[in-house]
Amino acid sequence: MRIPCTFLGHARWHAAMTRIVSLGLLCLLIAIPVAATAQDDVDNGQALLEALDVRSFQDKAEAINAIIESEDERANDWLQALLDGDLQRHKDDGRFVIVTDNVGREWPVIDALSGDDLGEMSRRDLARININNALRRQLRSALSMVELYTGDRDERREAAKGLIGKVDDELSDSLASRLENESDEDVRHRLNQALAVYRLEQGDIDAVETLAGSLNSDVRVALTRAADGEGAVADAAQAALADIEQTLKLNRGAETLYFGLSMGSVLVLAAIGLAITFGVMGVINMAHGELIMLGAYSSWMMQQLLPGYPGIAVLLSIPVGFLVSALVGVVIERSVIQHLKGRPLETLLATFGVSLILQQLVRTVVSPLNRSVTTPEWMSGSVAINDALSLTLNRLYVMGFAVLVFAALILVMHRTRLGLEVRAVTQNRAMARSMGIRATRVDIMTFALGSGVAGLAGVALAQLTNVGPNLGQSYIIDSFMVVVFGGVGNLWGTLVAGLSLGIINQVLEPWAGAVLAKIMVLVFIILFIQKRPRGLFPQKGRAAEG
Amino acid sequence: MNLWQSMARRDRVFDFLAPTASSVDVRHGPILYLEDVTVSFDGFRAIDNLNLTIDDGELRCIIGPNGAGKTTMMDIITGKTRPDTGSVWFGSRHDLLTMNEPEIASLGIGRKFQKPTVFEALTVFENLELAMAADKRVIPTLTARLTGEIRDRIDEVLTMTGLAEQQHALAGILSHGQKQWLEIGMLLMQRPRLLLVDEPVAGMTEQEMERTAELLTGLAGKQSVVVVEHDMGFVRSIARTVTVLHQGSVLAEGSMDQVQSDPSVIEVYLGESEEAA
Amino acid sequence: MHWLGRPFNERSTQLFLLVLVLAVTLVTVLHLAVSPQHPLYVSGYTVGLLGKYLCFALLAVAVDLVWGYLGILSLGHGAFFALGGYAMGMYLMRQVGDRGTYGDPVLPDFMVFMNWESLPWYWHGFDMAWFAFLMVFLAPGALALVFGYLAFRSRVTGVYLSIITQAMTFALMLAFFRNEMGFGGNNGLTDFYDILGFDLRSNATGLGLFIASGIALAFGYLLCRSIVASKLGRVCVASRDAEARTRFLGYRVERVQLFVFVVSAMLAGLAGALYVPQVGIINPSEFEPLFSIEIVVWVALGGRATLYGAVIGAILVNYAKTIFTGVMPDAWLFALGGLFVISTVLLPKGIAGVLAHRFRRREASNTTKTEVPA
Amino acid sequence: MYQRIPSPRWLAASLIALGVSAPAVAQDDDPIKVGILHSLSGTMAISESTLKDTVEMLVEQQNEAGGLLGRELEPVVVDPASDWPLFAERARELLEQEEVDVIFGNWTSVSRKAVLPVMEELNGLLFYPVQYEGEESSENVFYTGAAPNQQSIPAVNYLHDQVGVERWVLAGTDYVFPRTTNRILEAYLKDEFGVADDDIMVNYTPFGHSDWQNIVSEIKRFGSEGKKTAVVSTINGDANVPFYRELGNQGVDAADIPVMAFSVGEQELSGIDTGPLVGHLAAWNYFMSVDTDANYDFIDAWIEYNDDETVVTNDPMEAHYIGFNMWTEAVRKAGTTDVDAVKDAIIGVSVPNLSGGYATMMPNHHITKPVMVGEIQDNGQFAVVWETPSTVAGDAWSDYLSGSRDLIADWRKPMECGNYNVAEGTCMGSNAEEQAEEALSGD
Repeated sequence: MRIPCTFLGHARWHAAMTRIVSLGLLCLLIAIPVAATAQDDVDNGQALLEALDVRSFQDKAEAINAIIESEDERANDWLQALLDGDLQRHKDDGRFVIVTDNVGREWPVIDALSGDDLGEMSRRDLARININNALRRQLRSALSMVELYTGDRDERREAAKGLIGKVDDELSDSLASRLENESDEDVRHRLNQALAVYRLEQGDIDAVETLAGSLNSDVRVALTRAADGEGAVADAAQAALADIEQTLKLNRGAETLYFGLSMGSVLVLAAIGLAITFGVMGVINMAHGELIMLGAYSSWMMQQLLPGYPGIAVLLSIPVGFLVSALVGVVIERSVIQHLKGRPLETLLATFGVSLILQQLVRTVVSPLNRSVTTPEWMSGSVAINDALSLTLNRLYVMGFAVLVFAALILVMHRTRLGLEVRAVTQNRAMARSMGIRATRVDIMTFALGSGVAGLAGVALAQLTNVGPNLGQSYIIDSFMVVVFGGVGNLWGTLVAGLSLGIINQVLEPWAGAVLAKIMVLVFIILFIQKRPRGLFPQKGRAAEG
Repeated sequence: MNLWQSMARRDRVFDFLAPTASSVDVRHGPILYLEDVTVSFDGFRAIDNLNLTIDDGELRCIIGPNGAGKTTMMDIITGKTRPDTGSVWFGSRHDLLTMNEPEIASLGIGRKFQKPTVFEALTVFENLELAMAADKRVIPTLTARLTGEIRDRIDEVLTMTGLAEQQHALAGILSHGQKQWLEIGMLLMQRPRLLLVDEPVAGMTEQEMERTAELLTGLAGKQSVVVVEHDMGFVRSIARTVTVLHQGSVLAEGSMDQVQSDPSVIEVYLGESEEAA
Repeated sequence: MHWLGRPFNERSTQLFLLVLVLAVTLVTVLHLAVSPQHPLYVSGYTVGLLGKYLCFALLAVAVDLVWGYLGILSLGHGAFFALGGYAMGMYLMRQVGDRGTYGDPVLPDFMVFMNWESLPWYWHGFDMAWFAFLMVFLAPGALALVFGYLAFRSRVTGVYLSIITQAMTFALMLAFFRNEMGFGGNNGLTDFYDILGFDLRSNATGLGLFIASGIALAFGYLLCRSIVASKLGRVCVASRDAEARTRFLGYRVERVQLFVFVVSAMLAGLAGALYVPQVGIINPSEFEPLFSIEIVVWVALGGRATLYGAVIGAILVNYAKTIFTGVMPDAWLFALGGLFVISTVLLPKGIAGVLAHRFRRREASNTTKTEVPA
Repeated sequence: MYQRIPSPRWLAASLIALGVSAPAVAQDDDPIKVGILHSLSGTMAISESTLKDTVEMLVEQQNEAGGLLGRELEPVVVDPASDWPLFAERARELLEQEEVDVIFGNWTSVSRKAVLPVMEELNGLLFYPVQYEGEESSENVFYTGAAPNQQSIPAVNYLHDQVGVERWVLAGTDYVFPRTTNRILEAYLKDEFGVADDDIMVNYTPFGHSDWQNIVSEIKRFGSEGKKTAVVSTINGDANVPFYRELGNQGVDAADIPVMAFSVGEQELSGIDTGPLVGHLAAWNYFMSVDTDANYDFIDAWIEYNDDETVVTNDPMEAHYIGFNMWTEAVRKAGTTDVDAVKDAIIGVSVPNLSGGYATMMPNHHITKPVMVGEIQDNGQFAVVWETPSTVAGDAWSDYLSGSRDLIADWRKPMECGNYNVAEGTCMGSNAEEQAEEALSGD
């Protein structure tokens, strides 16, 4: 097959990449016998790779094209290795190797030409063949042009999408022919757009027809260029642009809403546990943030225990995170809080002390540095609603998670014995006692529940932000704001408060800036509390008497 | 104990018990009107269009089973609770519904709580000092000094409440009965036109009760007194007019005997009251 | 003003003043009269350190006034402290004049290289000492007045008040971090030269500031005592323990609270103003909620509603901090955290609780008890 | 860390705090005291504690090599606990109580600013190892980290010349370093490349900012106008993880919109899953991946010292390595640890850096450094893709800021001025005063 080498793809190849890796490894296995038998390939290959080992990136680009054109079976692996920075050269004997694992000081390598396993080499003896972003892009596009012909539906679609705005005379023909025997509608559509952009540049007015309504940024760029000109084409382009802008506005609104909701759901997750401990027991748990942190750390711990299975680790860390935080919660309740019954301000101070201790504990036991938590494949990236609006997956998951947790809590509170007892104790402790409810037990259970939920929040946050000793600090104040704003002891209040604060914040941010937006929200809450000291949904009963 | 006997004489009035020259207009008789007052908490009608008038200098007893709305009524008069409908007038000049607690208090309405609430972290003496009628704005309070006359006044109340020995003790360590007396004493220091007294003899010994009865009856005439009490014996010993509250509204009104002979009262109330007595 | 004199006949106050005066004079003597080689010599470094402690002690007294006697747990007093500090910092900044790096006669260095072409309006007047020193009280006072008016009027109390005071200081921290605010952003104000014409880098000035802090602490203590010992002080305690009852006695509780809150804020501001020239920098980290909560713990450990307890607590904790961060840094947060727990769970009356007993017997008439239902 | 501190310091510390001190009269056989002023607790401990270990390691190595001037080196460690006023206090303690001969320390600009007056008052010697915003040159401070012209300017040149960037997003945390850097860059981009105003987007976020959705999508929009766009990031520490995560998830690929970071090094990367970040850029004067024997030796020593295969090295560590060697070199040259003598001797001293070149101390107390651009790899390392042909001398006063265009610093006699205005031919501000005072007090 012929791959046009002047062509520089401009697209996101993530989906494609992973497949290439596997594909590459596959070819590797096939390649070995081939290479072993055909001696001349080795020299030829050596020459090809020699060309790569130069300083200037332009020359490297040439060398890469040479490799592609050579149609050598090993081309795929070489390029892949080059892309990953694993293609290296031995400083002394100058032979090319592919590093299979570049961690530590001694690296296992295989021969780039023969594919023989060469054991380990010291990183001191190896010089890697550098590439930069330009080359990386060239490599990816080159590798992925294959996809347009051989790849499956999604890959072809990605590839086709990448072609928009990149088509030149040479390519247009091969694409036209490709279009003939392309079955999939969507791929055809994109190929058409790609060609239309090309034709538009040639001043073909019908092209505008094809492009109208597309939200693809490259299409928009092409239209804007066309619109600058004079005559019918320009007018048509301007018209097309106008209604594209309209749709974009709508999309932007939807996007902001999504951002607000996702931020809101994070706030809700962080605050909901507090709503329970604070609302039900009237306990100001300043260590709540650190319970969140522990949840996040248990998420990291699970990944350490299950290297290579981030997905499973994340799922497992949900129960684990809950348990860890719940246990710590119980310890706090037994050791500190039970001694401070009915003295909320004291619990505030004591638990703050606990939070300091927990932080420092993590610093000394684990490390003061942030820990890296890998996002599993199925949680990274985003789902494209259209070319202009795409929702980030990890946040979608967090939203869903928040909804689940909330629903679960509502159930626990209204459908279970515990919930009943909890509500009884909230309304009137003495009365509940006299009715044979063991208030202390309820306290422990409640606090464990609240803490556990904090742990869940931590598990979710581990997918969004730092896992470090300061994680808790950055959420404690926000959590309190949400609870107080929503009305203490009222789960629905917390939900509404969290989501609305999230949205307010995201709406303000674009024009006020992140800092001012946050300040405004704080001031707003302070003033709101003056107006309604008991929050959005005030609650009667013991807990309300702060 | 001759001061004690002298106190027992109804005609004799301590100068400090003399009503303050307040702006209360009682030319048209009653010092307190409640008209069609209604309050409900979450649908439950604690007070159900209640009508009540207290004449100047009257001593009124209010009785009624639990939940009849006695305490709620006091909350309304003292501005702690706002009614949903109705009007509450102090004399014919002051609409109490437009005022907050301190304003109402400074008009001369004193209240003694059901559960004795004194300032436990302060001494008996200090409790009375705070209660005393005076300029209660911030700066005057800051610069206020303990003049001889104030001391005398406090001493008098101390003697008559029998707390002279404990005057430097913290109120927190007083017995229940003593707290009741201290609170009554604080009430006296306020020189109110109208005293609202909620279950004054709860947890008192027989003898303490008598003293209380003496005191309250002694006040009447010069000041209006409203007593809410469960103890029928006590009520009988002081009562002139009795009002029976039931489910937030007046069930019957009149002398003890009239009330007791009232069938509706007997039905809803007396059975229970016998036990109470 | 007889009420100001009242504390002088309290034993606790006399004792406190005596100790304070002795300590300050001792340090002064050891610093001036003893030769640097002598083991008893007190170095400029130590004088600065002690001066800092005295400022913190004053701050603690201010917090104790509102928490101990009024029952208002403010988690935002660091904000008043910092505002007073900034007022002083702005004065010191203007004193630099054209000696700044860029030699601009008016603009402070950070404004020059942040491209401010002219002095923002709120910086005017701070070149005059009297104005700046007035602001030291007015700025925190005004904030306390507005915040307190809103909060107390709508009867926001207890935990809610604590949390919104925390929100207040947090918001202010974010605000002062912003460089557009014109307070030097994260770097804050630093690199001062002289105060009232005295070179800040000379030991003599250091000693002067130390003594000034001592006097300020004495003044603050006396002021608080005289409020506490007055009838108003009793009203405070009354409203702390039975707010409704106090209202029924005819006291405007919210106004009492507001008055005391503002006084306390001004004292905190004074503390901040003396703190800044001694440590040589003021920046938004003083607004951090952690700092405000730390102050409360000084008071809790020392013993609430006994002003001298606050002083003891402040000095002890900060002394401990100096040692720990010097010797075993990792242990510091453990120790501090432990202090929080212990002082609340095991020592509800604080260190002074024990001492307090004796004084209370003697002065049952004009001092009050330490038990505070929070 | 506990066992490393000899217990007598307990006593010492408490005595100090008690105000009692026994200053040692320096004899020639006494050890030379090396003060270390890095936060070991609090938020900055993350970055600074490793620098403290670095200096301790260097001191250890020096002692094994026979010390200095035949005397032992003794590290004196204090903890300013990430608390800026405490930095000043600790610096004073080091100089007045401990009487150290030199101090290696500080990370944040604010802490340096807090320490500066103390250094000048007590005539101390401070080596500051972190890249910073410039606009400063103190007689008593030696800046071994990069000045703006040793990091941001070359990095922007790379983006413009090699990557062909035409639109610029300047995103930073809201504090002095990003503010100044971005102001310099804005001026530079306009003057040098004639970039239009609406081709530059500036954005500031608070410390530890964690919700980047809006900003990243703005960046995407800004970058979708058809011109090649890059982000120049001065985002600080903790805020980076959520930022890069959001970039990855919103599909901003290094190939489309590369991010050039000035505050993200190997240590920061160790807390990030670098998988999605491959190809994003950082500009430093040193990378752990630099392929020289000197570097490998340093790394190995560091690994031995921590007894941990996974530890990383970074740019500020190299800065301390250079600074420490320059100081020892200068002490040998001067034959004494006397501050004034060392200050004079150190100017012009050259020592090898870790990337195979030499670093020289300039008269403005800044040093010469190579500037490298590295691309993030999936193993948490950077691969150097570009390097300045020769080393660049640090410039204390930026030529692109109106206030400092005419200022230069030269601490050699006779000028001896940190901010000499070439236009007016005078030494501005404080230093002039001080010299006058010194002249009067006659020392």
